[in-house]
Amino acid sequence: MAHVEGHSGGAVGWIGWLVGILPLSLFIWYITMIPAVSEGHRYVFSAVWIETLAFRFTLEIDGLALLFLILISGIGFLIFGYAGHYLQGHRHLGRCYLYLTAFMFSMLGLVAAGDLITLFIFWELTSITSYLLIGLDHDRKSARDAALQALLVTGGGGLALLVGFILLGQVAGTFDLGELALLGSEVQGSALYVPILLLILLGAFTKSAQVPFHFWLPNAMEAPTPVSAYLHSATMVKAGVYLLARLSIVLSGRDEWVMIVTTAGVVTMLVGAVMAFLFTDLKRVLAYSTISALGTLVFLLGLGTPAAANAAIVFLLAHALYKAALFMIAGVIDHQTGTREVTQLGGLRAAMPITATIALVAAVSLAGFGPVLSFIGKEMLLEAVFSGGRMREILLIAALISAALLTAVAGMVAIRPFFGKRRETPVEPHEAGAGLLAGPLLLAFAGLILGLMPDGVTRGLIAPAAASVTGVPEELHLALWHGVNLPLMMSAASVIVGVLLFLMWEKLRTFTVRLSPLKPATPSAMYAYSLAALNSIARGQTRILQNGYLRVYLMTVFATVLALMGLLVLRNGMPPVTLADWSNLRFYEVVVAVMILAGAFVAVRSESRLGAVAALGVVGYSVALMYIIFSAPDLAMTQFVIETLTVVIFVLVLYHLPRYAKLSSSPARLRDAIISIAVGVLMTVLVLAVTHTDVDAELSRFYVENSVGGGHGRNIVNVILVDFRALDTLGEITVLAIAAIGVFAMLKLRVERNDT
Amino acid sequence: MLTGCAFLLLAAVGILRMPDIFTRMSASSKATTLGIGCMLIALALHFRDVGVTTKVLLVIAFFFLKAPVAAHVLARAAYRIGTPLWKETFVDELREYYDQEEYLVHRRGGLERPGEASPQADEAQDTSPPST
Amino acid sequence: MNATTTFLWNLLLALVWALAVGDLTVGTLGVGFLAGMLVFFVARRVVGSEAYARKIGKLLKLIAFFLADLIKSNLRVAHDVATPKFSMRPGVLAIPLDVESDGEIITFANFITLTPGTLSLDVSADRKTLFIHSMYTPDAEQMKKELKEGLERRIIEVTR
Amino acid sequence: MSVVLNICFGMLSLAMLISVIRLVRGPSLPDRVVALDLVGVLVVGMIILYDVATQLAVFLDAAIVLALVGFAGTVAFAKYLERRARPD
Amino acid sequence: MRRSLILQTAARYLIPLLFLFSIIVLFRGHNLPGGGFSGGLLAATGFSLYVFAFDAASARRALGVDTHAIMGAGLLCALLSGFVGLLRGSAFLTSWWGALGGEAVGTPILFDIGVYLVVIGSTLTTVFALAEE
Amino acid sequence: MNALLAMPVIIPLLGAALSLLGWRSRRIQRGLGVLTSVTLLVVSVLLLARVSRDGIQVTALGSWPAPFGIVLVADLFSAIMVCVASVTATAVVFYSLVSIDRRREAFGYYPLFSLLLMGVCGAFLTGDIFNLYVWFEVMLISSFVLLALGGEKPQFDSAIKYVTLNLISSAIFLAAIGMTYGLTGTLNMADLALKLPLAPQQGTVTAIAMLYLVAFGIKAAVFPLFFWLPASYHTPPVAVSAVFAGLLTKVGVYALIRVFTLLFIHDPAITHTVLMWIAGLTMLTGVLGAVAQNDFRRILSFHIISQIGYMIMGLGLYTRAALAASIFYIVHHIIVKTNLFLVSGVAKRLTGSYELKKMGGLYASYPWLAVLFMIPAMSLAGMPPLSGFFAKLGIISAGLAEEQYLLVAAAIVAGLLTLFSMTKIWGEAFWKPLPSDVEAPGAADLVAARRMMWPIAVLAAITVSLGFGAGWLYDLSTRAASQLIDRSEYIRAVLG
Amino acid sequence: MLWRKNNVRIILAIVIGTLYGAALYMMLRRHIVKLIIGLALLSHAANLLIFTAGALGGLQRGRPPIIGSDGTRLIGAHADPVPQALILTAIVISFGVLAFALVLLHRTYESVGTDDLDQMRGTEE
Ligand code: NA
Ligand code: NA
Repeated sequence: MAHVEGHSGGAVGWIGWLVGILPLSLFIWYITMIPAVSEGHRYVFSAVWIETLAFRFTLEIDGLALLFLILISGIGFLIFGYAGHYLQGHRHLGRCYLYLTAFMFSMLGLVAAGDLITLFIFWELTSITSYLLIGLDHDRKSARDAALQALLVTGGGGLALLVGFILLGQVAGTFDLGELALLGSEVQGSALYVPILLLILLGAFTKSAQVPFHFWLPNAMEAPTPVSAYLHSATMVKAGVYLLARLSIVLSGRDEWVMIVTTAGVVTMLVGAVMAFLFTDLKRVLAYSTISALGTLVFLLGLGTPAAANAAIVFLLAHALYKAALFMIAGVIDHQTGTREVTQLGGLRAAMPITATIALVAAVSLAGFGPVLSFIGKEMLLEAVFSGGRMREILLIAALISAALLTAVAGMVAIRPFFGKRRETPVEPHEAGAGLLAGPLLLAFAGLILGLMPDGVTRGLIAPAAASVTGVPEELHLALWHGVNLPLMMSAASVIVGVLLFLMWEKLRTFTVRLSPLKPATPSAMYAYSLAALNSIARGQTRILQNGYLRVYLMTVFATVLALMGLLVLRNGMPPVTLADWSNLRFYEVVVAVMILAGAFVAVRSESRLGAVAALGVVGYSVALMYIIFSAPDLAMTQFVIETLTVVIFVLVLYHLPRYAKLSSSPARLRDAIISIAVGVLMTVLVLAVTHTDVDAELSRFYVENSVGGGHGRNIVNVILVDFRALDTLGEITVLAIAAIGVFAMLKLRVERNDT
Repeated sequence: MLTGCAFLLLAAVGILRMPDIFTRMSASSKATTLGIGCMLIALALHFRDVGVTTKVLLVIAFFFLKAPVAAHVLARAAYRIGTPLWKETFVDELREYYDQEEYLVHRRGGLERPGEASPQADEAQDTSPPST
Repeated sequence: MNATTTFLWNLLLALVWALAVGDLTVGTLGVGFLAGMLVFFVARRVVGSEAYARKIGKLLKLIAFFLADLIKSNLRVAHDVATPKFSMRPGVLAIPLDVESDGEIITFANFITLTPGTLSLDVSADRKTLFIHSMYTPDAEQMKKELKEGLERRIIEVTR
Repeated sequence: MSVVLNICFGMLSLAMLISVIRLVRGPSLPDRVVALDLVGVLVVGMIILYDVATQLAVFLDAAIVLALVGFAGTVAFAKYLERRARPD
Repeated sequence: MRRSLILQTAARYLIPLLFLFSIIVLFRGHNLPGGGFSGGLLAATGFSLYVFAFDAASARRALGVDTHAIMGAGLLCALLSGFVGLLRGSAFLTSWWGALGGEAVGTPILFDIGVYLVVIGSTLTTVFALAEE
Repeated sequence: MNALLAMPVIIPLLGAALSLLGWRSRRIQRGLGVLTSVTLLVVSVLLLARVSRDGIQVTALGSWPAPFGIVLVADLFSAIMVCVASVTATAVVFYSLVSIDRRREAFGYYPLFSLLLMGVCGAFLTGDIFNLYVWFEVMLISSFVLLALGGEKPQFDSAIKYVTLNLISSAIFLAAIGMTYGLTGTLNMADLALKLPLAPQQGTVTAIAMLYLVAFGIKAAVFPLFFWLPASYHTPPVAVSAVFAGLLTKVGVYALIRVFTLLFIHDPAITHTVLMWIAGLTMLTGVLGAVAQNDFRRILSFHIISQIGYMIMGLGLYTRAALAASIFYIVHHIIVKTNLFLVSGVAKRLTGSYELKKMGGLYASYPWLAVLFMIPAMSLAGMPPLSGFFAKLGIISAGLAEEQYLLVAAAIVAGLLTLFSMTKIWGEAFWKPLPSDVEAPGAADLVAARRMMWPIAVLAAITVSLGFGAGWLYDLSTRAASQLIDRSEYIRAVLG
Repeated sequence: MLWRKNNVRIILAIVIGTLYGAALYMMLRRHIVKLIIGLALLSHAANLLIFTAGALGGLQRGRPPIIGSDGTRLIGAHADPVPQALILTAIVISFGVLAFALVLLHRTYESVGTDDLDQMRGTEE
């Protein structure tokens, strides 16, 4: 339970309304845009962001955008004011406002975006700000987990969305929504249409909590109520719906669209309604009813008809108003009584009459039966389904079932807590202050007023918005009363069923208990499983790959080399290796070679470390002798000294190291021997392949010619080192210096500490 | 030149055949000095060049200085760590001195410390560092 | 080391330098001299004060004696190595020292080592005894006497 | 001349191989060090021979360097052994 | 532990010889085998001998200069030789030759000296530190 | 002649050499350390401006013309890399002034740091394959020392693996160089570009290419060669981790890109396909590794690997857009990853641990630190409008344009898991309350933490501006990628 | 004439291969000292590889790339100085690295207290 330490009505609580000036001003500004937009004007701002990716940051306000902008800023203002009272004394109130503001701007940007990438940027920003808001009470693990869940689900969907957007942009050749709107047939004709659709839907469905991605939303109720009211009912969760509405002009029309979107919407609508009915935590109930409403919206957009689009817009507006109001009411109840458990509430009407009134008005909207905007929405919905072609019976039945269930839910939310027997609550209830009630009051009554007088809003907002969805400006008339027709009768029937359900609620609820064995199969449980699976896969993989054994690492490196080479041999065949005649060989050369091999053999086989070091010395001296034989005196000279110094340093160090112990098993030795031999053979073959042909020694010729004249030296190797390629040498002495610093530091740093 | 090489070969055979480290060193240190000396002189005679001759002389001088020192240092060390003398060595006057004057811990004969292998094995010379 | 000796050494080094570099010009000599000075500058702490290279005649005699000894004993070892049976009778001997200075001791010790069959093992802390390993020691006292009166005496003749 | 050189090379080669045998056999570390030391000297000898064989004196310098420093390795080993011998 | 008198005495003679030879190798390197590397390594080997004959502390005393500073000086020498080219308006490390007493003297020689110093400095830093363990 | 070009190599060396002369003074070392990186920063910005304005810059060291002498070449890619390297280095040096302990300072931390930079810059600038090896070694050995400097058990433990595997890499690299020279007779990379196609056996050329792939793959820490990185990066002082994380692997990536755009493009059907496979597997294994971790720095370390996959993906795709995205990604990643490590250091100061279990409470108590973590963390996770988003956008677009859907899927999954593990850190170290048994930081730690946050803030500001200024950087990267794709400009600049 | 073909490259190639194999085998052992001996062998192998593979005109006997003191040009076949210079650089680098690695091992053994590389997994568990 959030906070509850503050008291509403205190002077500080009003700070929220002060902060609310920002959304209020925006709201007013957007209102002033209505006349122009309803005339078909579009406000456009565009600036190049990334030229090479053809990305322009574009904002474009048309009817659909404006409707959302007004909702977001308007409800935002009320929420800001409400939050000041509700969260008074909360330690992160400042941050909360910061995030709310950030969220609001992200949301405004999302709906105002005139370009896919711009839209995506804001889309992701809403996810992040939502993450921070859900986790506002981060001391609770449940809040942290819920925040993460919301982020992962919407973020994962977001990534799919990004790919979908990019593909869409690549298919259409533009990211601009205005241009895209004209390219619907090209996109739908593309071979990539289905992947694009699926990816975009994945994004939209996760964001708008469609089954089976809906589970994050109820969990997100961990957020303080103002946040839930704003993000998780009125605005953010509508982003997916917005996206479908926005892109339906590009994507809708093909069967895939209708099938997938409609199905998802219907299922969500039903599941949401059922779950809302079964839960008892006010916020959860509201969350599921929101899911149901989102399903409704999605399924309307899936139908793709103008009538459905109109219905969707009306329903969307109505829902935003009453659902935000209900959330705030739930918050008020929680705030004033200390609980949101429906079963613990009752008879609050006496103590909180204003609240009860507001709740009642909002509940009427939720039930969708009365002189409210949502009633008009429901009528239009049924109309649209009715006039639709396929599956209309199924859809109709589904819509009625969910309507009935939501009616019952409305009763639970607005009737049960306020009427009936008074129950004991953790806090003695009394009426909330004006600061807490202003928001829900305005919203609930807005639904009523708009229901009674729908013309203004229809002309100014709804029709232009619907026109943006369908692409065709259309005359639209909304009215409460169409006479007694089939939709009205069906609506009435559903209300009656709803009332019955409400009355039987206690009994039906035991059904939930019986459902509990199904719990492991729920998407939420799936999420938990996959998270656990991810963790164990990750750990398992890491244990295998990052196992800590240096020799396994080394083996892997060389196995990789061998594998790559094997790949090449398979593809290109063996390199040309001629084992030419040996006649040119002198016997002492063979002896020197044998010395090297013998030295290496001793070094490998020696049971004594210093014996191995001595053998190493033999290898070094013999290699140097090889250099002498093949005309490299400088090399030999350096090798002699280096070899000696190496022995010296080895000896100095080995004094401190332990002597050999047999550590490896025989199979390990055999395995290592096989890999080693394979690598040895590989290197031999490579050397032979490289030396297969003569190569023009252009460099060497130049050095020979310029050594005396340009380099003033007759020892060409040295002239190369100090003049032709002096930079190598500079780097090399740097290496030496660093190594020395390192040795010194490693040995002395410890000595010093031991002293102190 | 041939003589030099012969001496060097002799040194090699010497270290192969001699029974203990001291006799091996005896055999190798002087034979090598002499062998290299001979070869260097042969070389100087072959080239008859001032520079080469100087270098040859320098190296010979150096060899005569370093070879015995190297042999001595190694022999001394070998002795001190208790490398076994040939069984027929008839007298050891140094051991008495070490025992009396330098309190050097001898690992010869039956004086091995527990946990150390027999002096015949390499391990007597190649032990783990003292665990301090 | 006094100034004159230093100068002479330095001149010698310059000569060695020029020869080693391969051509004898004023230039190389000059550079060699500078290099020599550098050597002395760096090595002055190393070398310490010693007296060098006098009594050349005695020195030559010493060398001749030594070379003869060297060849003689080498042949003996050669015989021993080349034949299947060893005629050795090794032992570790202590020889009282008359030589005193570092230079003398090392010369003596080195000569002993270079003479096949014998090997200097250590000098006692009081610098009065040299311990040697000898491969052919028919008679220990006889051997000690030979060494003292042969080599050591000649060395002292050269150095004093 | 080349016959003589070849014989010389042969002898040195043989000597080298013998030294390696000692290196392999040990048994003690000083034995191995002696073997290493001898290999160093034999390498010097080889270079001298090679100088003569190729009529080039430039390789001599490398031999000199080896002669000069080879000693240090032996001394290092000896020091190692003596540290081990230190009473503890 | 008592150190070998014979070795100590021999070291006194051998080290200057090695050092001298190292300088020879250094300066001759431009025309014959040798150069800063082998030269520096030789000199360093010489001082390592000193460490074995005496001990690291006296070797440090005998050297007289901090080994880090030798490295630093060497790196500076090498860099300086490169700067000459820069200052004369050509690329970094462009050589410049003059004559000094009949000998050709040029920046690559300074560079080689730098190499020589770094090699000495670094090797000795390592050996000294290890010997002091 | 172009003196500017050699400066990124000269300046750090000069700084280090002077530091060595003033070995005993800590103040001199600190001063020189700062001076070096700041000067380097100025120089590298000038260099980038110059290259951007006048095209590819070349200087032939010692005035020996290519291919005979060594050339330093700054094309846009190189110049960008040098510039980013010096930016991060400067930030890290200032951070080090506060965070590195006196003992390490006294034993050459700053000169080592400068020399590491020298190696990195040299590697970015050289136009010679063997010289590249030398710079790699300079960089490696200084990183070895920095890694082990003043360490205890875990540091040594990990240093062994780091050192061994990197030495193996160097050995393979060296062998490849030997063979390259044996096959073509040249070492200059532009010259190699001309001569490799003339080599009679192209199969052998491909084999050598594979050796380079493995050698640089180890340095870049790609699958399955990355072991050394997670084994070691979490052990040294955080400033060291930070600069390693930002720069070192990226030198490997740089080398891969350079070699597989300039030299080995004769058989992309095999080389670049292998690269793509490597890229995908690197992304996934890296990020899964991160998911399995519960230590701030270990998580970050595994993410390096995963992110390397994205960079290699651009190379494997081998189109202009893909390479541009890779370059953008590299720049973004260097800044962000360095910064995250720096943040982890502050978090450690304040909570006393890198283990997420023992951390907490940072969000409530240190909001600014939270902001400074959030920016790079979200950027790494690809959240818009930060730099990481545009990096991912570019690379995914390029992958989709080439119809490499599997690879894109891998990138997407890795992206989501990156987000997951960043929020894991956030949830555990920032949101979760501080465990009750953890002591609150002392006053000195608070002061230090505050001072350590300044460089972090600067890097965070860069991350933000790289997001808003993505257009500018993308422009630059695309031009750089054009130079990589069309090799003729590079070759002409070097060989005349 | 194809110098490189009928030359000693074959025997050197075998030596190189063996050295690589031996080096790798040593590095795959568990004892830290063997690791470093492997590294040392590896450096020899790499140097010889450059030496053999980089000898463009084939390996030459007795033809060092040094111009005579009379300043005459080096005429005819001679050893390629380039690989020699490269190896010289590589030798010195690997010397420095080896010295460092040795000391690192020493310190590791000291602080970890085991010579078994398999026991050194502390940072990855
Ligand atoms: Na690296
Ligand atoms: Na990295």
